[in-house]
Amino acid sequence: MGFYDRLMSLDRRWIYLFVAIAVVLPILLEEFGIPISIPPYVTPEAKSVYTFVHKLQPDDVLFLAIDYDPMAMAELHPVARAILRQCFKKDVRVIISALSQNGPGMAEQLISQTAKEYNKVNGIDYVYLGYKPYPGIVIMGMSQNFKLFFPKDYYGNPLESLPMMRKIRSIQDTKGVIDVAAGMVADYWINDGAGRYNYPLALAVTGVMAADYYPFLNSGQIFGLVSGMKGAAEYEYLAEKDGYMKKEDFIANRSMPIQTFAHVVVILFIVIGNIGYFMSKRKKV
Amino acid sequence: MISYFILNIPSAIPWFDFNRINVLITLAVFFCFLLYFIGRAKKGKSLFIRRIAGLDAIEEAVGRATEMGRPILYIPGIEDMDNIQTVASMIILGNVAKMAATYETPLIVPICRPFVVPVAEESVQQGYLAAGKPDAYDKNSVRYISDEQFAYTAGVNGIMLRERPAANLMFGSFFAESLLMAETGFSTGAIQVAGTANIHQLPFFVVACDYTIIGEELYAVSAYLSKEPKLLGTLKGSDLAKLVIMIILVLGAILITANILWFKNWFFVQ
Amino acid sequence: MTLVEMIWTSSAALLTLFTFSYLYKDNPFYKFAEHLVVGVSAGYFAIILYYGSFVPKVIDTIFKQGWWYYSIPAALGILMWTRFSKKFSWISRFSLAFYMGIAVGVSIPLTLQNYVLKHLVETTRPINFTSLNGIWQFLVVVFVFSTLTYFFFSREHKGAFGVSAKLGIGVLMIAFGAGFGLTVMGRVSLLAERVLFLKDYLVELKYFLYMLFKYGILL
Amino acid sequence: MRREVPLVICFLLGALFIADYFISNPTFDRIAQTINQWAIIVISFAYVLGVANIARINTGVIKRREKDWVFKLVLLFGLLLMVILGIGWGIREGTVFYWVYMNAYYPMQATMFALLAFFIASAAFRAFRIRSWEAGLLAITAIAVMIGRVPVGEAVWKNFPNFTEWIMDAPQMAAKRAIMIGAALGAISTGLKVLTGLERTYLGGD
Repeated sequence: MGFYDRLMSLDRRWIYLFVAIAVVLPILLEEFGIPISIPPYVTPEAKSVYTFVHKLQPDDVLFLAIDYDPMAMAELHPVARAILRQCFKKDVRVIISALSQNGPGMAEQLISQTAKEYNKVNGIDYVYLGYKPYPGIVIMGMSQNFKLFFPKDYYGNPLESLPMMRKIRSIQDTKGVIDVAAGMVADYWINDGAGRYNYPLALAVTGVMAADYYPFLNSGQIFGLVSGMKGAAEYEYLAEKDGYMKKEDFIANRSMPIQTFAHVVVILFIVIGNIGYFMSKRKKV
Repeated sequence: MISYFILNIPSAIPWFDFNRINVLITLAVFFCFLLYFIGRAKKGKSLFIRRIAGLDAIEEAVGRATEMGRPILYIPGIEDMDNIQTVASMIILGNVAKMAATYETPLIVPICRPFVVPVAEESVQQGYLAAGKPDAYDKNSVRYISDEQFAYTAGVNGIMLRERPAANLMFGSFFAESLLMAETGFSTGAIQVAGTANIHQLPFFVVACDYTIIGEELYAVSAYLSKEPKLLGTLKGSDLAKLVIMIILVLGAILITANILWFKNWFFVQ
Repeated sequence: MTLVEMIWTSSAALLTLFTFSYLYKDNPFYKFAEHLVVGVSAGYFAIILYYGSFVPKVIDTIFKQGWWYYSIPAALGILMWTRFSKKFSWISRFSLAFYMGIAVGVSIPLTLQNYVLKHLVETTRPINFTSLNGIWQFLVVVFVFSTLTYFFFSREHKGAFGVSAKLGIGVLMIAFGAGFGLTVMGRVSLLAERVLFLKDYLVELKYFLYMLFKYGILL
Repeated sequence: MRREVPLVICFLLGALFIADYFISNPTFDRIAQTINQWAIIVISFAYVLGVANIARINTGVIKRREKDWVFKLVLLFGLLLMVILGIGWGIREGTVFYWVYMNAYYPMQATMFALLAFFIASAAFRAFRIRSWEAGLLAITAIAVMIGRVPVGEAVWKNFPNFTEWIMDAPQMAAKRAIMIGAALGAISTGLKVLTGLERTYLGGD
């Protein structure tokens, strides 16, 4: 077997090794005080989500759906955190649900942590509803009346006892919904939520899902889209420029070097594979 | 209690939601297309349907497994019966079971949702019955693994690594586990055929499997495999609907360029 | 960090390593982790469902709120258990049919509205060759059209029809390539999260052992 | 009775929910919503079937001392552990149930997911060979989008992000629309077949 044939049928464990190095190396560099940072290119679809929140007035109500579980935390926590920070800083009130099975505990941590930073109180500045199974049905329910599925909030307080919920009956009374989602909950929001009841909806989804939601963006079913870690980096970048957050709080932007390294490795392997393929073919001819 | 359902309804609210009349008409027209072609098929008129390449791939995979004397692994996706892809997958499963029974090749069906378990059992049993070998049906071929996506994936990968199926058939609604399964399947040397309408996972199946059935083909395969002429009629009906959609697409673009808006607006749903 | 916490975190770190070991090849450590997670997750879901759905929706509504008609679905659910008997297993079909009817009925009009009509309306845009945007818009119509021809089953892909279907395949391939390329990022962030977790664990472990050996104390 | 009654149930409920979509009467809506909730209840009973299936298959392996039977013990142990912990001490944060979830279940789950970073690389290496024009398009678009996703793209060519954006907006979106429309028609026709009883594989034999 010639060199090129061997190159083509390279044991996949070598590839695994190089991917591992690409991820570990930037982390080590940062550890030794050599951080690498590059400003992101801001896409219009991410910017429109940002601007939507940016234009909300104090006391407006935003519905934030945290529909992912700890699995997607790495990718989606940065943007969820940035949106919450932006709202709390502006005194925009937020209603939050968590319709992913393993998500409610994680969402609670995020919310209470961020709320503490800004001295916000559940029931007055924000309301955390928690989890109920079967998102499609729950979303339809919340669009009619929160009490259908959430007679009490996550902490067990009856909704009518919460000052913030006095004037708000359903999602239709809010300014709109931003759904941070991994998995098909986003489809339920499009179909059963915004599709049926006509309120503005934007999505922040994992990179893999993003491609699927461009058609909805184009058809106006959603007004904005933050896609994966890169979208989060864009969002953080915008939020930092307007003073909603500090550079030290960046999460997504810090992981971009890892991404760059890993992408380069994958591309290099594709190129190597093709070199092997063409060279071994030429020899045979 | 009953009062929960009886509401004071202002008489101004009509019973019928007139905003959605276009959906109703479209649905009715589509249904008529289907009925028309089913009727024609019933009368015995022959309907031409081109051979779908994915079908050959399934048969080839089953044949390979038989030759090698190793089992067939059938993975029906990770969603419940409320996803129609799972329904289509169950139909295909019934036919794969029939092939497996004919060749007496063992079949393994790992399941992610408990509610799918009885349906899969019925489909497999039905397949064995149709092949005339109801006694060859193994009660342990349908296995519930776990509801959790990655636990399910771990379980399925375990089956691939240790029971060494020679054919992996993946039809249904898949998410991130698609590539985890397909790469593991590749490393065990199995011939792999996959099909899903989940657009986000199609790239991974295309890259890692020997043959991929794309989107609507999944439903077409399920109709084709059942070999009942009247079910093939629905394929014709759905083709006609596609033709109409393509005409509307072109006509709509022309009309709207000529500033005639009512045509496009008619299809608009609030 | 207390000893108990250290043990918990260590088990998490070990299981992470066990799972990664599978990249090299199947081994007993991976087998252990795999079987453990399958068992634990099945138990986890059964319990979550018990508290999240069974208690509030069945027990509470029927017995606390006294809404007796909720015993109808409960009865249908119990009928599912007839599958344990060979003789009566056909009764479970009532429950299957009940659920299927609802699921299919809900999805049909919504699918038509959201996946057919909405996209049809949005694809029909004015054709305008004077701007770049207009040309792209025209191309989108052409691409959708040709990809739809690929999904035609009534005709062989030959002649002009075949050319259109071939273009459709090309469009599909571009879309799949784009979907693939877009995903790499998300997967890498997941890996990075795991690596960071292991790094943090090592730092904690070092500190813990240092305190333990130097001062003989458990914090 | 065995066939017809289920088919009638399926048809009636399907018709009810299709009608619900078009009917704007609130009382009707509420009835439909309630029945929709019932579906969740029915499914929750199926978990007993799932757990019974796990128990049957794994105890079988253990009894026959088949290969890897020790690991099946681990599996059953994990299952029992969670059920006992959950019923006995609850599932709130701070309970042992929660800790097992966070430290045994979650890291495994997250690591399985993270394996994809490796697999995506090996799959790309193997499959993105320019063997035919289709494979070429697939590989080249994938590389272009990958470059566009990281800041390297801008460094190479100022308009690179715009170019990848165009790929997402035009061909990518067109393909997805076509797949979506086609698959939706397939799903609707399969759905109608199920409702009208033309397709009844899921109900099994007589």
